[in-house]
Amino acid sequence: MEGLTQAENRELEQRLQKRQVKEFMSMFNTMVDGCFVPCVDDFTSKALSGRETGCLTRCVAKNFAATGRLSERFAEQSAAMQQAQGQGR
Amino acid sequence: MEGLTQAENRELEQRLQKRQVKEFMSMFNTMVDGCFVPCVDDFTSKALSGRETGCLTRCVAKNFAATGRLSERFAEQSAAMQQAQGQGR
Amino acid sequence: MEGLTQAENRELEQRLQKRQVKEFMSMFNTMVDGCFVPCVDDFTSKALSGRETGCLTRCVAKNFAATGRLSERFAEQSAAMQQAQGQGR
Amino acid sequence: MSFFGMGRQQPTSAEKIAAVEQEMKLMASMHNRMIQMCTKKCLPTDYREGDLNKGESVCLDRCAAKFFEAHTVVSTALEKESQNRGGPAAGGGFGFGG
Amino acid sequence: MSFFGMGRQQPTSAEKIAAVEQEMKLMASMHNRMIQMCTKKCLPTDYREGDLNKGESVCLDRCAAKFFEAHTVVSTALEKESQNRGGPAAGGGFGFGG
Amino acid sequence: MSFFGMGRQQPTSAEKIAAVEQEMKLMASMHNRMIQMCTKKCLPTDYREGDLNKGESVCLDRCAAKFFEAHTVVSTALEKESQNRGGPAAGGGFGFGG
Repeated sequence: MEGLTQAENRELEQRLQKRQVKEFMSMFNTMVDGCFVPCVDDFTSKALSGRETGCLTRCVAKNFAATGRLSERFAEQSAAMQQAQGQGR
Repeated sequence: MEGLTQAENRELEQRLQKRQVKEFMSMFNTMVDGCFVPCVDDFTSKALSGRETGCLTRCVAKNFAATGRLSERFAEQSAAMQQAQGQGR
Repeated sequence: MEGLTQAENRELEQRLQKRQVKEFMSMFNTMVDGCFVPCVDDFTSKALSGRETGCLTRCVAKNFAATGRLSERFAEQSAAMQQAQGQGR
Repeated sequence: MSFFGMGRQQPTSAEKIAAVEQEMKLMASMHNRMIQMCTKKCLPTDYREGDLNKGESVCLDRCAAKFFEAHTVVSTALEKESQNRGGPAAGGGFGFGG
Repeated sequence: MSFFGMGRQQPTSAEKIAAVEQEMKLMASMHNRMIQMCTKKCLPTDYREGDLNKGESVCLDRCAAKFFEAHTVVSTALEKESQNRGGPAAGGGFGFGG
Repeated sequence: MSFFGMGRQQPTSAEKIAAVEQEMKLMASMHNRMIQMCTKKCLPTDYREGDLNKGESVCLDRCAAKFFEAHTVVSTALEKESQNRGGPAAGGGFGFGG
């Protein structure tokens, strides 16, 4: 990380940890909202139906897998992008 | 609040106040956007029509009531959740 | 800016600059997302088609023009609003 | 500038800066939301041309005016509701439509 | 309060305040998202009347209960997925559904 | 790292950390938005199965590639517009597609 001192790196690391907690909570919230919308639609009862619970569970599983796959692609693409920028300069 | 000193509590209270202003502004903005979308659709004039103004007013009234009702449910549910967690431990 | 000292104005200016960078990035991101959704829909290939690229380019041009026009209206309206508030008091 | 409560006698530098900054955030948010709302209302999503045509331009102008007016209507309505039922805003105005 | 890692022995004031504040942000976000979700699910958008009618009120109550329950279901499902495939959450709970 | 303006000679620690942090926020935002966009484009919302099938996986891969490419196209287009009409970005690049 281009010429940061040790103290600066430590400070940075702490912020990164905070960022990760935040990212993680945001991922969790996105998952709840993104699965609640398509899966929960029946308000004749106040408890989730078996169908709704199943839909939520499958929705989480599929979105979790999709997030993992997209994260891999993201890592590859941004590595390629940085390399291309390095050559461009 | 589990073992905070008085000074810590004061600092916390100040942040809470800032948070409340923020929450309130965010609620106001959500209300404007959420009512503008369904109520304002006629761009043959630059002034709101009577129908649009009426729709906005009823939209605010209904969403205000809904927010109040949901906040009560939220308070009940989170109290129940905390109690359940307390027993689980 | 009602009675700020020079030092306060300097501090404020620095924050404004940070805000502008943030605003600008947010505008860029909104543009990407807002144009990606309507323009990119064909996932039979991993490269953008000519049609998609053209759509993205026109989408940016039109939204850029719209943003400029709306910003002018915004400046006029908020000036009028402040004047009206000044008279109201 | 009224409602970010500078109730005490002598606001500190940090408080004054925070108040001005808050006001600017407010305007920036309104600006961004107006752009989001009005481009959605006025621009068709097929993007066959890159230029704003006459109809779209007029629509944007009217939408901007209506968005401001809607703030006033919502502010007034919210104040009325708060007074009736004693909601979070019972104390005062909303900075718009005053 | 468990997972905002006060792993070390003596948290500083700043850390304690940050932890409480974080907990509150979490609840505020959940509150706001519940309102957004459930008003969308339960209120028709024609706004012919300004009062909540019976059907809408009951729908809101049930939606609130289901939103909480959905947090638990999602939390459990996400934990299971993380353990299976070693995702970001492999280490522990999600603060819900514990 | 170019455009977060370290114009002055010796950036302080706080400035250096802020610049790195800013770069990370940027990447995190792009990551999150890509996930949001591409899951919406590629996953049907009936959730009859919990596994990604072949078609969905391929769609996600292609969507990710197109999302990156779209950043470059938008960046180039925005730069062109800014130069033509003298917008906010008249001065320089957008950190993408350079």
